[in-house]
Amino acid sequence: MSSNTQANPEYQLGEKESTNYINASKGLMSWLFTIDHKRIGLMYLFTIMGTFALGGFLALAVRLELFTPGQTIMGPDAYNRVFTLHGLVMVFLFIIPGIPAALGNFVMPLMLGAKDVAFPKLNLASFHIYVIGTVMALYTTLDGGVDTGWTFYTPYSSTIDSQVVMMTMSAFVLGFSSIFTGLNFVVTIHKMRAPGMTWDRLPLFVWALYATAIIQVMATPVLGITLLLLAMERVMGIGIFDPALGGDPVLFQHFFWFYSHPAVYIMILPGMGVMSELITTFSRKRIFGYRAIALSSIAIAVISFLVWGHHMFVSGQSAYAGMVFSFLTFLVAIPSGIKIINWSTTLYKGAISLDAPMVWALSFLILFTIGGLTGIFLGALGTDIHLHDTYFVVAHFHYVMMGGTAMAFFGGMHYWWPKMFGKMYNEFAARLAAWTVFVGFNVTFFPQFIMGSRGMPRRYYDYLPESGYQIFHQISTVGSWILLLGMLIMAVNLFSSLKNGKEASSNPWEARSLEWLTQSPPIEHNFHEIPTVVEGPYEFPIATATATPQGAESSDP
Amino acid sequence: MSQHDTHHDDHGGHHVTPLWLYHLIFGGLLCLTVITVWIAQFDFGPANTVIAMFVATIKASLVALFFMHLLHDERLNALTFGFGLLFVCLFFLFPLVDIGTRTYIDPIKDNASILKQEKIVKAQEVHAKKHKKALGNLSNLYNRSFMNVAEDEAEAKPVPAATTEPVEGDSTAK
Amino acid sequence: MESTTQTGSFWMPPQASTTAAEVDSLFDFIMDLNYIFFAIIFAMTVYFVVKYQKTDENPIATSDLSHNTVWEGLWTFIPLVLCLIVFVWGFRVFLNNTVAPDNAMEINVTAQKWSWSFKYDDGQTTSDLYAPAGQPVKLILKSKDVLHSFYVPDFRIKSDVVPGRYTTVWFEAMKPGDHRIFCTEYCGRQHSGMYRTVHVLSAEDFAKKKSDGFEGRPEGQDPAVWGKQLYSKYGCNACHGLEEGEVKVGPSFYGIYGRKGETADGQSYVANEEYIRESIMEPMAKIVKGYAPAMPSFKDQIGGDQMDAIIAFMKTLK
Amino acid sequence: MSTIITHEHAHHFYDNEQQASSAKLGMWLFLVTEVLLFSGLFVAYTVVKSLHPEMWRVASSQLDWVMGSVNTLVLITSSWTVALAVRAAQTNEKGEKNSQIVGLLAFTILCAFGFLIVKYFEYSHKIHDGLLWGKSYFNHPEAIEHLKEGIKQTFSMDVTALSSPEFLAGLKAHTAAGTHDGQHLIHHYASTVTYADTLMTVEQGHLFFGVYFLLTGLHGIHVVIGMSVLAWVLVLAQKGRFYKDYYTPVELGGLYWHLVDLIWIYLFPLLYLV
Repeated sequence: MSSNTQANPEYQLGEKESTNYINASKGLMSWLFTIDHKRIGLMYLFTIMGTFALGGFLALAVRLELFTPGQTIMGPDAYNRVFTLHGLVMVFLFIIPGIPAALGNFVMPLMLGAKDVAFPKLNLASFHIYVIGTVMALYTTLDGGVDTGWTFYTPYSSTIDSQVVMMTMSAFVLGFSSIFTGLNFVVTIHKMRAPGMTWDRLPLFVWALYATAIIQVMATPVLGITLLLLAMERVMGIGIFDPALGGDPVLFQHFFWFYSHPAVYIMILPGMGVMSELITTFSRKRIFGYRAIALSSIAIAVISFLVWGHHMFVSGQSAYAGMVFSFLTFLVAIPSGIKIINWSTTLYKGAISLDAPMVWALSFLILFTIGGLTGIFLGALGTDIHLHDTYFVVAHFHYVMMGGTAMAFFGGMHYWWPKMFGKMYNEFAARLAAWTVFVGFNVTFFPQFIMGSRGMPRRYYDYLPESGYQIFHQISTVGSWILLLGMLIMAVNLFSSLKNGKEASSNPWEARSLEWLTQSPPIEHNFHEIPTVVEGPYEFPIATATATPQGAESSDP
Repeated sequence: MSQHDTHHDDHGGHHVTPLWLYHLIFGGLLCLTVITVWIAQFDFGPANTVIAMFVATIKASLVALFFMHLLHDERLNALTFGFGLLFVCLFFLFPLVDIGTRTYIDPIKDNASILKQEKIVKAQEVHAKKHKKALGNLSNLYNRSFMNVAEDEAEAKPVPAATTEPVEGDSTAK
Repeated sequence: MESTTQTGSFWMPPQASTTAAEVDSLFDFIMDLNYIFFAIIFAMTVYFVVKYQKTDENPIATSDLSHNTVWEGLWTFIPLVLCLIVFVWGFRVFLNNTVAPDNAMEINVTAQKWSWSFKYDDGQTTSDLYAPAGQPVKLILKSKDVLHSFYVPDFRIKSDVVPGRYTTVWFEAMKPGDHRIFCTEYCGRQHSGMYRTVHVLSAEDFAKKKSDGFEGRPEGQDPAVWGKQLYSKYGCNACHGLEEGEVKVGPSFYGIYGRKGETADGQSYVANEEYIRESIMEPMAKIVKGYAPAMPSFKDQIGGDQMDAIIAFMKTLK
Repeated sequence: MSTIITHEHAHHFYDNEQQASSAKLGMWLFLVTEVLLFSGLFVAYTVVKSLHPEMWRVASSQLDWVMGSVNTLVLITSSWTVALAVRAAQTNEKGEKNSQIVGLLAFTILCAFGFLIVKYFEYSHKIHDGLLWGKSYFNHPEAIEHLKEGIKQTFSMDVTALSSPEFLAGLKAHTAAGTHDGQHLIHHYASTVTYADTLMTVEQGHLFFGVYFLLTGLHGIHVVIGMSVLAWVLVLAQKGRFYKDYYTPVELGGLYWHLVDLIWIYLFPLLYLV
């Protein structure tokens, strides 16, 4: 193609152009109706920060309520709505779109050496749908909210008197956003790669996004039909899930978890992708076992469809189904384990700098290891019976979701912040925030393992003073305040950097993938000429420290 | 361009299927539809569904391979579709495994059938006591097909004066 | 050993059933694996981070190591084997915990928002569970409304209670004592209040108490006082307050006896004995105007004595 | 590769080829999501059927297989014509009129319209007979009277004899059967097993019709969407947009329409015949 005939081997750093994607056009409309993937990524980023803050405050409220037995700050009805909303907001509004739609949208086309995603208008539509879904969810909350838990189990959800239909429709709409993002990414990764960008030269973040997108496309429609059936159950009284009408309530759980278990990997896989980028860049070393990490992403994506029944070990599903699901669950543990050990091994003989993104990455490594290992208890039938629906599960998935994905999200945000805005943040404050969050996280969630395995059920508004759970709840609540402190430091630091931050160079971390080839912030269409890639994304030179990312031949003039 | 895995000049929608093939496939689909309807008259027991699905799958394959060009299109598209069908199979597989094996280990037997049997046994007891004769009449109807009992018989009956018993009372109380 | 069974270990509550120890040994095995693997990864990470810090002497990596098939194969294979061991072990424990012995005593359990009721072979029902020590007990669970889950941490048993189906759990308690029952499937407003107690009695005490009636009126107690206990025992307090004009899900019991009012379909009622009895047994028959038809029936749960006591209690609320 | 490039590809693609192939892959992914969406209803179908096989047998014989067959033929024909429309676009030279494409698309849309008309008659028949979902099932005022008399005449037994608690509960819940079709159900089924089962069958028939209306309803919505898409393509075709190097919208619209046909190919035997 045209790029083949391009002869511009000289790669030059510096010489920033004054026009970039941020100041190329002005006005609110130029943002709301942009089809530039970078702008859409930023809009996602800020919306998602907002939803994360909302979900976070709900979590603080939950923790505060549990500080003492009995009523502390709210009654049971309010509590049930708050914890439900916390789950819904964090799952559907923060963590599922978090890394793919915000960071992925911004970075992925740059990493591929493409000028945009394959369907820019669809990308914008996907953002608009996300906003509509978010507004619907918030409206539902103001209109009375729902108290079903984010899982909407029937027949409770199909019989109680609350805004279930509206909330399911909100999740239904959000599902479309997720499907379109996934679809766009799959096509982009297949069709839009720069010359020379073969599958084994793809950055691992792109591999992870690819695996994620497969799940988004394959699983989300089932969530759609599940929620539709639930709504029909309420509106028309269809009865498929209602035993009083001849249906089977356990069937709803099959439907729900067919999506929602793979969705767990929609949440964690992109985080793993970010990890691979951070660990290599900050140890300045080639990743250990590139192929194993890339393929394990795909393996996780596929196996994730086979294990949903481990959410249903005590639901009354058959013992045979339990056995099969338990077995398959252990298979999915293996690829995750491979990733962890490979990241750890990548550090070996590297040149490690503990910049803020790396601190987040190391937090991920530790916390995700704990989260993953405690999953073994829940995959084994014998122990799961005892631990199911207790705080042990709550702690486990927070270690994976928050200790994993959220840490990766913040790490990635710090990593690409200079690329996004062309500004550096205060490094000390950023590290301080990361360490504070790490400490606060453990103080919050580790006690929950102990009280969980000692029998404290989840989704409880109240507990008995004599049960001995109170001290754990109190430690946990104090931990949530430390977490809040860390988050505040991070937010202040990042936002003040937009104004006062130092100018960032095009490649402040001396990383090796293509997004660092273009200037910071990038020009409007990413690259003037599509670069030609000649080597992998992690070829950190041993002899000398300078080279263009992926040996690319062309870039900004 | 060689880096783009799917760029081949002879592919990518440039394959034009000859007209006669479209007509042939259309004819085949019509025939298969007739076969499905015809074969549905016979009762093969549980195999009914299997046979119907087999014919439907042939029809669907014809549509997908020729009308939708999967046969000559980029392989990736066929792969995508096949991958989707794989997940559909999984979606069927596990709930059915669950529902089909609920009786296997659980010593209480099939939960659903317990409920059903309770109902049946109870109703049968009441029934057998009071209406032995009526039960005998049931067997007379055994071979009468659903369609045959149709309108004529039902329509012929006059609407009688309402007898007073609990059914009516309950339904109108509200 | 003795102390572990009484107060539990660091991670686990006391072991009160015959299968609890099995579950705990699997738990301990997995916990040991967790400690080992976490220690390995933590140590590796910290060691590498400290040792290979980027400094002026060490500005770039000293190795371009990209993979090592032997090592990678090894750390795929070893966890796989361990996982399979855990799987098989877990499944065996699960089977033992699921299939009740043939000689198990059967007790029917009914869950509804937000109370439990236990029905014994002689037809009497209780709101706490009474079980003999040293005898397998099989619980046959059913739900009247939504999903609940029957959980006794000390016995390590749990099963969802599904409307329209029966599920089972079984246990054999080792010695007399009291243990907590929780509901662990979210079931609405009073989910966290749906706890009851298992009273494990010695075989003789169990037989004696059973013939006396487990939850009969304690000798010499005032029926109204007992009625008040029943009021909280059956979870009436979740929906009906005792203060004047207090509105929860249903109307307050304050001054209920003799109250006159109107039902949702416009008929008038007087809250006499007959009305109260009907409201408890068939709550849908007369709905007080302005309230949702939300109350479950307590048929088969509240016996004649208890009903009298509850009415006696209501008469005192003025 | 194309020699005449007149259709301008979007800025971020190298060429038409890349753009067309991306669009098609995107479409296929979208079709996969549609298949998975429908698969949920098919799983519901299978599970409910396996829970209540007898009810299913009786209730499904209420559907009119002739109407189903007619609709199958109509959809297959439309699938054929839309395939021919795509071919017409593929073989059209630059600058030629698109009249063949327009004609074939118009015929396809006409078929879709015919499909909806047949569906309209089917639906109104079901609504008239009270063969509906959930609590709407058999919800006719004179239903109970009819039922009692029907039972008395057919089985020469007094209705009071049927006052088992289950029966009463069933009647209360669904205000069961009284129309002709309600009696059909009872007659047919009562003759095969026991009375208790008859009652359950009558009670639970709403599940079948719930699934029926969900499946055909969702499919019907897709038919309407497909019609709109094809109508849009038709308008573009009338403007002479499509020729052998640029016909992506025709092709994608065609793919969507084939999918609607594919789903019906399975729906038809599952609901009407088995």
